[in-house]
Amino acid sequence: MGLDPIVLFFALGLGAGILKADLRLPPAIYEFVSTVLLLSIGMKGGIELARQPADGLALDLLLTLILGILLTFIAFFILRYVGRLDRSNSAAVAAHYGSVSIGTFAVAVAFLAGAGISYEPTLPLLLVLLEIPAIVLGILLARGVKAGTPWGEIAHEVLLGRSVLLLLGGLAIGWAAGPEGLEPVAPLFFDLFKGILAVFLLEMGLIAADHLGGFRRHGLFMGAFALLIPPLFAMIGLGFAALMELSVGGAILLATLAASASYIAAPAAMRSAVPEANPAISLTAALAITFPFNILVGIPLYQQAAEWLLRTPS
Amino acid sequence: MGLDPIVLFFALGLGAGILKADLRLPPAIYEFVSTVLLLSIGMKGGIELARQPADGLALDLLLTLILGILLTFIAFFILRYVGRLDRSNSAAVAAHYGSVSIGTFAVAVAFLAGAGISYEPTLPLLLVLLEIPAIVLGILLARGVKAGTPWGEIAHEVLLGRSVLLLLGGLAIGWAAGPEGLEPVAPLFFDLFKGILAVFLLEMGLIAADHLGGFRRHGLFMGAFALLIPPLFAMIGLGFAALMELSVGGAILLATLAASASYIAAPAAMRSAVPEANPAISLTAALAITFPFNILVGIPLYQQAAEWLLRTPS
Amino acid sequence: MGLDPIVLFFALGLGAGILKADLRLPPAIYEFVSTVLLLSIGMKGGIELARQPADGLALDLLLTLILGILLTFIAFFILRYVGRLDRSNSAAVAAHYGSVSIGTFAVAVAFLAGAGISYEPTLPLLLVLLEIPAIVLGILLARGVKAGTPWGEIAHEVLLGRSVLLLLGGLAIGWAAGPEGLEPVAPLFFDLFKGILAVFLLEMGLIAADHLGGFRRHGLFMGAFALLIPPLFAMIGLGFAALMELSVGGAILLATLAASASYIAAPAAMRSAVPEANPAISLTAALAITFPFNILVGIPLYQQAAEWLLRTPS
Amino acid sequence: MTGAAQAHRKLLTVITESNLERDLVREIEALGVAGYTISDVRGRGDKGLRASHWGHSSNIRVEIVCDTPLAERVLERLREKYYENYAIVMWVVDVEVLRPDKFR
Amino acid sequence: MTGAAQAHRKLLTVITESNLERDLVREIEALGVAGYTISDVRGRGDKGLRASHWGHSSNIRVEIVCDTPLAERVLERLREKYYENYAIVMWVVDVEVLRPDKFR
Amino acid sequence: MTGAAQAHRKLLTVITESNLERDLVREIEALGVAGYTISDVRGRGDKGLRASHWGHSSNIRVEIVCDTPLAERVLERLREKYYENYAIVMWVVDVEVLRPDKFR
Ligand SMILES: Nc1ncnc2c1ncn2[C@@H]1O[C@H](COP(=O)(O)O)[C@@H](O)[C@H]1O
Ligand SMILES: Nc1ncnc2c1ncn2[C@@H]1O[C@H](COP(=O)(O)O)[C@@H](O)[C@H]1O
Ligand SMILES: Nc1ncnc2c1ncn2[C@@H]1O[C@H](COP(=O)(O)O)[C@@H](O)[C@H]1O
Ligand code: NA
Ligand code: NA
Ligand code: NA
Repeated sequence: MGLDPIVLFFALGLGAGILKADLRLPPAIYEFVSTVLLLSIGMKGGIELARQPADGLALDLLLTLILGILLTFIAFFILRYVGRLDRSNSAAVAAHYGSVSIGTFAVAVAFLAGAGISYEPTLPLLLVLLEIPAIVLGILLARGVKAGTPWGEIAHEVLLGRSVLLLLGGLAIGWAAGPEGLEPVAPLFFDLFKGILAVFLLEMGLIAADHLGGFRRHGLFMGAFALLIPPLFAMIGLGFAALMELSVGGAILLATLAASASYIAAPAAMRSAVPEANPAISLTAALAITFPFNILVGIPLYQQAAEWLLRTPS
Repeated sequence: MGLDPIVLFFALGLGAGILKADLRLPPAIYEFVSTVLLLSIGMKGGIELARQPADGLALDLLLTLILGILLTFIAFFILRYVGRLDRSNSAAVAAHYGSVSIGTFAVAVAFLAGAGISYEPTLPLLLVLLEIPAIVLGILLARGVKAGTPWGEIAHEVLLGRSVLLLLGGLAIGWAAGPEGLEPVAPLFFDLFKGILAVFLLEMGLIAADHLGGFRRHGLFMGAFALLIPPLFAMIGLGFAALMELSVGGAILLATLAASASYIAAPAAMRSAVPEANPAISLTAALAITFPFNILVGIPLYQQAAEWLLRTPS
Repeated sequence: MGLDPIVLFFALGLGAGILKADLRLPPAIYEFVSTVLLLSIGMKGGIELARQPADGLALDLLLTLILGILLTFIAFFILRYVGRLDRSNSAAVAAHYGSVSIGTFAVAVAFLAGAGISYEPTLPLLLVLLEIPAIVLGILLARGVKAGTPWGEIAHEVLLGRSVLLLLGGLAIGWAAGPEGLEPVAPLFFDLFKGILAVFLLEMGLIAADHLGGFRRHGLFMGAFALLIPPLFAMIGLGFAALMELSVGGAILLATLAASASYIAAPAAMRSAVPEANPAISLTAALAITFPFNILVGIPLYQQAAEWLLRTPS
Repeated sequence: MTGAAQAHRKLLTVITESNLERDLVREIEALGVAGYTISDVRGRGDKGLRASHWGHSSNIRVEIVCDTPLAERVLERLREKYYENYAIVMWVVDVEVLRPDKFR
Repeated sequence: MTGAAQAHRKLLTVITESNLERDLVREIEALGVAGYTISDVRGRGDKGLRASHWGHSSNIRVEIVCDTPLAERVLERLREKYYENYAIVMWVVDVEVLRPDKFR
Repeated sequence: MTGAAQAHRKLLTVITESNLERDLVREIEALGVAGYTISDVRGRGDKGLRASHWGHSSNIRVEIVCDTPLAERVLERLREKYYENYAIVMWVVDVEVLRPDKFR
């Protein structure tokens, strides 16, 4: 199983953006498309949860929290002591890489559907959980635990951010309505999923092109960082998947989540809580390098690693 | 048959809005979604009309006009003499409650589809007709029949408003093209209907949350009004349905229409023709109380009443 | 085979626009809808190209170029010497009529699908090619070959315009992914095609109504021009289709392309390269007269002509 | 700025409910305003927050460059027609324009 | 313009990152600003081009009509809070307003 | 306003066809403009109503804060390049700015 044809839409957007072609998708379309994707991912998980209650969920959630904290710390120390970025920028970039990218997750979900591989219904829940600790830790690493940090506001922003809310909302709806209840909305949320993801990736390609060449300083180091962290973090993610005894599909998704870098929730939170960090550094790394790497090269790679790792013992 | 799972999307929007979460759907999406819903409702009616021509239509239309006028008068007198609102505000609110809500109608249509109950193809036509007299009467009640009322403009606004036009346009297209003619557009207009309605309800939930707590004065009275008028008007609607000899499905829809309050056509018309009325009062009542009441509690209730009422004789 | 019911949506938009009804579709919707249509047309062509490689493609492309140049010259001379328009306006209008309308092409594609007529997969490629020479020639006719023409910019604008890019991108994706590869995105790009085209036509009707009555001078001549050029150019297109030995379906599409006038790429290019031309003249002719003529009357006409012409020999 | 063709005019800015757009445009055109620019805005004032994504409860900004007498007539008319019942705010700035004939 | 009810005020215009909207509004309301108008814009400045279609990297314009002391307090506060780390630009114009009581 | 770091500049506002955006930005940047703000607007002028939802027939507003000589150069250049064939209107206002070095 090679590349999913859906990434061709990303390539088209990227090419159009690089050539400075007159191709823009209005923000309204981006919001519509991402709303449908988030609800759809959440609902799929919720339907599965309604079918088969999750055992040992509490342990998985705990391990996911630990995974998020661990990844953020590793990223921070590499950035600060290998890359010699200043404290704020190290913390901000670490928050991006400790957190996750929903677009990358959606591509991995589509990839698994194409390959006929199933996964645990709890993954969307882990996705939500993995978004949070990195952001909180990033702020702590940048500012220290000092007075005056508007934690209330930050909690509000993180927990009630658009993506957390739509994912959890979708989960709840899927769980409450069950598969038959959601059949009437399936044409929009499930049948169109890949088509809508294609439009999303076209848009992502255009945006990634905007951010190419966004590094002024630290260019070489950041380029290497954005390319090497994903496989490294994917391996750590696979380790945690083995601890949680996930299926191959679940392990691929957890590895992809670990490998991915946030470009929506984390940038917004860092901009307001760590304003002295330069947003161009983290966005360029996450959007223009790590995201394409993961969807073009990473996901098939993580699949192979997951199959090798999880099938060896048997 | 309980709640349609589609109202869960309304609940999600409402919750997100109340928590002031960062979830907005851009106006462009609202317009797209409502355009598709209106055309779809109209086209469904038109297709049915093409199949089975409506007998006794003239009488039904006349009764519908009378229903609209009656409801507006009842609302006006309750507001003016029980609620002691001033003349303008009584007239403006009465226009909202004498008129109808297309969103509520769409939920009822989805509800009937889920329950496998059919209805007369003329209902979309009655919906259009029911939108109009309340608005005209509301203006008359507020201003009296005096010189200087720009009736031409008001007629233009009411008759060529977005919803009337799309409903009638959909009806005409459905009637002219028939079921086979519209088969190629069915994937968008019919298969996606419920999914698109779900997005619409998500948005409506967000908007309703914006309007919660919109009463400054008259809060208690208006709250009671917005909760008690729907069942009362639904019963009157059922009476008219019996006069028209509608089926159970048709009766449920007519009751729902009577019970619903306009939050698109009426506010726009009242704002320009009765500017001294406070738009916050009517919008809060219609959007934040009556709309949720109808879709969460009302429709199943009206179904039971309709079944009881119309099956008793047999 | 008569009118496709889909043109009823155009009629609805046109009627609403003429009555100045309160019906607008936001620009974001227009962009989404046209993006999906362009990608879809391109992808359909690409899938067919992957199935059956095109023989004699080079010759077809050459003939298409010649067709574009020929049509532009004919239009220019009629405008300049029959209509007595000045040089700039003649050149600008000629560029519109030598180029093509993707909306018209989409309606013809839907028409053929409805009638069960197939066509060569190269047609989307010819469409792209036919967009270009007219624009370049229009600029040359207006300005002469003088120094200072920003050819680089113009080439960029024409070759990397939205529609060329999305069509070619769709072709490439369809060709690379093949029919199975694109199956997961078929619900959006293929099943919804006609529904989305209906929304597009509704919007086009509204826009056409805006442009009715846009001629101040040259009204009579331009009206006749906009009505008579399409059948004339369609016949020339059929002649070229016979030279290329296209099937009946391909011939209908090529005739439709020849008959159609650009209202997206050409206006933008002319506005920046031939600013002294009055954009109202060409837009009114192309949008308010030629476009409706082609979709309401022209396409069925060209079908009859194509069948008569291409079946006679056998 | 002292370019030859420059002259002084008033820039009148009106912020009001977007559902008034059609009516207000008719009104100012009747008063003789030949040019204006409109944009979509949101805001807060005496009538509370007006920032909903719901079309008819947000604001527009109308800008009119014209001479002083016309600006005064427009101010006066809008005040008398809309001040009582609508959310509306207006202010006036001195501007220099290039082609004074365009802005009577 | 010399209408009886007219008075002079300041129009303070702020162009800044759109993700600051919530924070900035809270800030100016705390300083006593009762009315303001916001619109979505794009632009270029010291911090480079800010015109992406991506929500959080484009700009807003905030306009506040108020009296001189309040304008100065707002200017001062925004300068001290945002100048160092954010893309922000501000300017002030003299305006005439009709109902001075609306703009303290 | 008499804050220490304040200075006088010009605010040049240009309303023109939105399809000119790319070209006009290139033009003003070539003249030395380092900062500007753009927004989407609609309107009416000599060239008729420009308010279509159709992308290329509506307007943009370009605002540039700069010193007087630069404002005059920009005015001059835009006048000479666009006045004849395009829908365009420009006006200039005096503004006070905080950090004069940002607006040369
Ligand atoms: N002081 C002010 N400065 C700028 N804009 C204002 C001001 N006051 C009100 N506005 C705008 O004018 C609209 C109507 O104001 P009001 O009639 O006071 O509710 C508000 O929604 C704001 O957009
Ligand atoms: N000279 C200027 N004139 C008008 N707008 C400006 C100017 N400089 C900056 N801006 C706007 O203010 C934003 C922030 O500026 P800056 O902090 O310089 O990056 C820019 O993105 C522009 O929208
Ligand atoms: N007097 C005016 N006041 C404000 N805006 C104007 C004025 N005249 C023209 N405009 C704007 O400038 C655009 C071009 O004007 P024109 O070149 O006169 O057609 C119009 O579409 C309006 O948006
Ligand atoms: Na990660
Ligand atoms: Na009602
Ligand atoms: Na042509």
